[in-house]
Amino acid sequence: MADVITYREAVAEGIAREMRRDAAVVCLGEDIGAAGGVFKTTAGLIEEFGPERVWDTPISEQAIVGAAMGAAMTGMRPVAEIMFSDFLACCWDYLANEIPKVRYMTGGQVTVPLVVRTANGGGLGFGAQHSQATENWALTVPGLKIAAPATPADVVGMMAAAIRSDDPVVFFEHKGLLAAKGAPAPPDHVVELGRAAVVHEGADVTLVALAAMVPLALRAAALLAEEGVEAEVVDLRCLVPLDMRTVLASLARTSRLVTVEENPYQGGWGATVVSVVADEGFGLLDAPVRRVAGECVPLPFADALEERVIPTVDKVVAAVRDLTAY
Amino acid sequence: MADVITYREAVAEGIAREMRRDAAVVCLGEDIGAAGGVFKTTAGLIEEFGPERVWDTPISEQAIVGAAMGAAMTGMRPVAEIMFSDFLACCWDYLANEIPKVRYMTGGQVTVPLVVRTANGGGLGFGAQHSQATENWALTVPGLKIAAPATPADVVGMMAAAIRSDDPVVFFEHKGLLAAKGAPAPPDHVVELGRAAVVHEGADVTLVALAAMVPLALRAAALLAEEGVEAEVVDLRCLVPLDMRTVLASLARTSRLVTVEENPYQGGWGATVVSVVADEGFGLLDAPVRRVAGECVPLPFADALEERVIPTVDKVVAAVRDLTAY
Amino acid sequence: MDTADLSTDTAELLALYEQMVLIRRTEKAAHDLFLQGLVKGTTHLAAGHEAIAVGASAALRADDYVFATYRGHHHAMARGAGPEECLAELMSRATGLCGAKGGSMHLTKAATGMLGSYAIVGAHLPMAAGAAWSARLRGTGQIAVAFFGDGATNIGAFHEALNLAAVWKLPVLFVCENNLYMEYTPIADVTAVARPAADRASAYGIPGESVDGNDVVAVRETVARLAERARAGDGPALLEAATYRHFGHSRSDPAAYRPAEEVERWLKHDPLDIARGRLTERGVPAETVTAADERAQEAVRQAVDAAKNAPAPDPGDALTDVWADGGAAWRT
Amino acid sequence: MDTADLSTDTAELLALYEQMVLIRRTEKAAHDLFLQGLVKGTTHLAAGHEAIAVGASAALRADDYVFATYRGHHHAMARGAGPEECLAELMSRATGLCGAKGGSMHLTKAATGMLGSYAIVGAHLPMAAGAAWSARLRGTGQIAVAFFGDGATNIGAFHEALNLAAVWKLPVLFVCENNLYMEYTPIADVTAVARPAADRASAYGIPGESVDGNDVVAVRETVARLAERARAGDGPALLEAATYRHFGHSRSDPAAYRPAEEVERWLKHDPLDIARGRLTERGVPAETVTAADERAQEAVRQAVDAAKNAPAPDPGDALTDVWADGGAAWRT
Ligand SMILES: Cc1ncc(C[n+]2csc(CCOP(=O)(O)OP(=O)(O)O)c2C)c(N)n1
Ligand SMILES: Cc1ncc(C[n+]2csc(CCOP(=O)(O)OP(=O)(O)O)c2C)c(N)n1
Ligand SMILES: [Mg+2]
Ligand SMILES: [Mg+2]
Repeated sequence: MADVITYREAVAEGIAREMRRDAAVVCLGEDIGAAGGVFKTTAGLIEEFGPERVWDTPISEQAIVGAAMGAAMTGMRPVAEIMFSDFLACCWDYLANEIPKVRYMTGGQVTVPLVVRTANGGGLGFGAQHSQATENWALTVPGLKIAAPATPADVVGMMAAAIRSDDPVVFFEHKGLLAAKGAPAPPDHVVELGRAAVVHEGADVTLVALAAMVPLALRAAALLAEEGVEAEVVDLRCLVPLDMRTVLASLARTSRLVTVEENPYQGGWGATVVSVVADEGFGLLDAPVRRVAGECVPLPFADALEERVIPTVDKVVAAVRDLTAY
Repeated sequence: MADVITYREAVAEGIAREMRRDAAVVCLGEDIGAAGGVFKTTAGLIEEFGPERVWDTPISEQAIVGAAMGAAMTGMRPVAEIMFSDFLACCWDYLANEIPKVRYMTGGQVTVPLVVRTANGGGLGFGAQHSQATENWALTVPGLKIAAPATPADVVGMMAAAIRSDDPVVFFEHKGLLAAKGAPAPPDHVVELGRAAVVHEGADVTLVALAAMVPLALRAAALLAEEGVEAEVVDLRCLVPLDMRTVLASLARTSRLVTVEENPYQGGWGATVVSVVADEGFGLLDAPVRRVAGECVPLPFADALEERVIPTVDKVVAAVRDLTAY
Repeated sequence: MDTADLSTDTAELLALYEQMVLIRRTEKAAHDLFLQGLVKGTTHLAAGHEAIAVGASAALRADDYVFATYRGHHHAMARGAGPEECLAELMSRATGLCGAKGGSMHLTKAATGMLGSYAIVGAHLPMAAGAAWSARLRGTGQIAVAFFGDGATNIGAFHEALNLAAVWKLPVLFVCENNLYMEYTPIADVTAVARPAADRASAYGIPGESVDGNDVVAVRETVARLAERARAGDGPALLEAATYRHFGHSRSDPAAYRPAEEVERWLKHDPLDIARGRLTERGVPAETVTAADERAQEAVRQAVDAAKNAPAPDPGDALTDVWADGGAAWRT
Repeated sequence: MDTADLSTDTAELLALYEQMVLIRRTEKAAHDLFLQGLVKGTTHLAAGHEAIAVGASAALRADDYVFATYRGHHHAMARGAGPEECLAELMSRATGLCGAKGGSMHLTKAATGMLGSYAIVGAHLPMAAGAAWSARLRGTGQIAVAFFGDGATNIGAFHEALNLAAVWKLPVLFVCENNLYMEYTPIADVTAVARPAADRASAYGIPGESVDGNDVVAVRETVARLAERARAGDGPALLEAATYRHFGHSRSDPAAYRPAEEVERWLKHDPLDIARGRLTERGVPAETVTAADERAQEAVRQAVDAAKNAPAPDPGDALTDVWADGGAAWRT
């Protein structure tokens, strides 16, 4: 086993492990076969599993996700790729109205064990239509599980849990992390969906982050430590199930909360976290809650502009400084 | 002028006033012509303005909203109808990726003055795919204005503002209010977007509501008054621009906040309101913040089930009682 | 004459006829119950469309998959749902097909391969392609059939599903129930070709056929032929079945937008009449047909009573069945 | 020979040639700048597709509308954008066409009717229909043209736009640049018909034509004819222009998935060569052509320099231009 693997390799590895384990797992998406995916996150799959398990599709997001749904109802465990998470909008009916509702509206008759994987997030200068962090879109719809790993090992472990889940899972792979390296996942690694992780301990403030915001929060924590501020960093890992228990437990230690979100402030997931805290954790709070989130604008192309509108280490540090001064 | 008009009539009236004023205003949508719309919210338009200004479309939500966008870029002020707000998912790419972004990503070269009108909300036993309150979907996307009137006069006044706006507006007409009656709008009535209204004054708690939740909050306020609890009811009217100034001002008087939202708790708009309050209004709060929102499930068909999952007067009263006991 | 004396073919036709009458009676009951306020929300009745559901179902294997629309009562029943569980669903009873969570627009009987009724136009077409893909992957020889309206042919999902099904040579049939109208707008006003479904088949390089959708025998034969082709691995087909709805689009719509002459002409071309004519041609006595009518009528009468007497769902059920574990928890 | 001595036709052809060379040189510069790290994000170069943009533009009125894709540099330039403002946009300069907010995928020059480059496949097709609808409503005689790839023919928006345009008889042309591949997958592997665009025209009852997309004269003539038809009120048309991209799909993709023989064949069928051939046929001396080449080369050299020297955008600009009032405020 390699010493480290990339997040990108972990995606393919995570899928491959499940395909080896379960013949019902099949993949479909644009350019995922011979091309190995435009992000190379399906590299090697067609070579190992052949074209009967790895299917190239037309540019037809509705057909991709709709077909995955039909297959999931009838005994398969499809893993559908939507190339960029922005394009979830092109098949939103399936994510919003069909997949999360069919079990409920049939009184439990139909189950859809599928995974929709997608490359999420910005910071790479891809502009307004290829850079969004859209995990908050999925959060508006009850009935979807939402996974967004931050490390290669979590990618593998959460992919296993997602594919084995009998519920539909939207799996956000962060474009900004694809080249990031980390420890490989041990054999049979499964990370249960809905378990947040305290990835850095600290007594002064809780930073709640997701995906690419986790390493960013960790860098902020390191800087803050130099100033004597001990930040605890919680990697949520999933938005649904949302592990509020871990967040509230951390808050009980720190009494201060900052969410670090890439999605825009308006309608962002941090708002839901904060609203639970403002209700159930009100008595724990010693200071206002702050959200470091994307600005409420489309994402601009130029680095200098993009940097201005997405969270940065500096913005997180500044928000924490502000709060600890409260 | 009639003594009272229905919310339904107000929609057609609001559109007609603008069509009379401005030849650039044209309507398109499914069954909006001779049929007058499935909710009769475009009744009379084709008779008054003819088929060159009121266009029946195929069942092609992408074409409807996409064509509206193209027309808006080129000198028209289209008013597109998406029959049920659930179907926004069928043209979500336009609402999420195209319309709200094109001005920004072209550096301000292109402007899209259009309105997408849609029937929103539940309580009528239409089941999982025809009952959702989807205003929170729109809130996840910067670049859309979001209007959701609660009274006939506001329908007319906000429709005028929406159609005259040079920005794209998603206009949510609540199905549960269509038959509701109210004072007609005076001539030339315009309600500026982004101005919340305090529709009932009270010193003990602020209820922030939208659309059909406004009369519900008012009924709750009436019941609470009998118990000696004075609830202030804020009708947000718009989610974007979001009138936090009015909310915070009310909170300064009451020190307690309950949001009343029809959309699901997870990812609901109340979370954004609460997160602003938990930051900027933290010092004003004397008690936890509570959100009365839809349960995080698809909407069930049967009345007895639907009642269980959407906000009711009883749930609002219970939430307020709880808080005032804090 | 006892039905045992009929030739197999004729006995089968009589059975199909009786099934159609059962559906018609159930639809009529649904309409009456709606007007009485016992059915909430909405209904989209398929009275007039019975031959398509019954004829197609007769041509399918028991394990084939069917996907229908909000106008789907006939498909649920043709795939084995009884009038009681259907009406109970419409009447918000716990004994309804979907436990009263679905309602009229979402009748589903997964146990018999009727995988749902979908209320967003066209959304189920890719799903049917996916079920066919699954059958192909599992090598079961099953096929999938998606029924949809003429109006659905103009939505994007139609195009994507057809192309995918053709490229992947999936065993799926797309059956359009062309009743000439979307809700209130004539389909011809909003569609670029005369036959909204069949005239699009060439864009996917697949067969596009038309059939009299009110003739249960013609439907059965055509679907059987296309199903065999699909099962043999020759790929999907598009079938356009001409029909007409007897009621309005939904609820109590009087369908005043339809010319009287057109309505009259179509009511004369009724699927039950056509089947009855065929039975008569084959020498089935009038009493035998009437007996079938009466059995259906009685079955529906009993179903209405039973549904009326069935219990309402427990409000607590509103919080079950989101997840496969039966629950609805979205957070810890 | 001075260009003033050429016949009008030949002078125009020479001008089109020079425009194509200018685009080719700009694309080459963009590629080099990307490899040097001076262009961030991504590029989708249209080298090889020049004749479609230049030929079509030459057939349009100055006030017609054009909608393009992320592979849209050639369309922006054919509609009058200069190499400097294009390259400045790619290089994140304040002087870029979109103030560096758009980037390579979103070149737009609204002032000359080039209403944008859209990076979600197929999304702009309904917009073009809408612009044509607007022209019809305003009675201006304008038309709209949407350019898109072969891969876009399989997405739902394509179907919806084409049907709407046909039903409403809109003055819009849909021009497919069929370069045989979506990103890395051959279009034939995922499309049910041989000609992904032209073979779909019959599903909308509109003309579907093919043209050699590398022959600027053929493109201009065909577009002129279809444009005239559209302007006369005879409705939309679908044109499929065969072409090939010289670079990979995007960024530094080496396009290794394309057979060498295929690449070679297409590189020999280069739009610049074809135009040069036609100029020679018409007796234009080699020096005249070379002079055009050199002018283009020099213009691009200067554009690169100017773009390199242009200022970066002010970070504060990130918070402008969301709303028509110029701002970005979403709350009070
Ligand atoms: C995507 C979408 N758009 C609009 C509707 C509203 N709607 C419901 S039924 C219907 C007409 C459908 O016509 P058709 O497909 O011909 O089926 P029919 O009702 O005639 O059986 C419409 C427009 C919908 N349910 N879904
Ligand atoms: C809806 C959508 N799906 C997928 C993509 C990713 N994507 C970008 S370009 C492309 C290939 C497009 O092929 P084609 O239409 O032939 O145009 P070409 O790039 O060859 O000019 C794909 C799949 C996208 N941008 N939008
Ligand atoms: Mg119809
Ligand atoms: Mg291509």
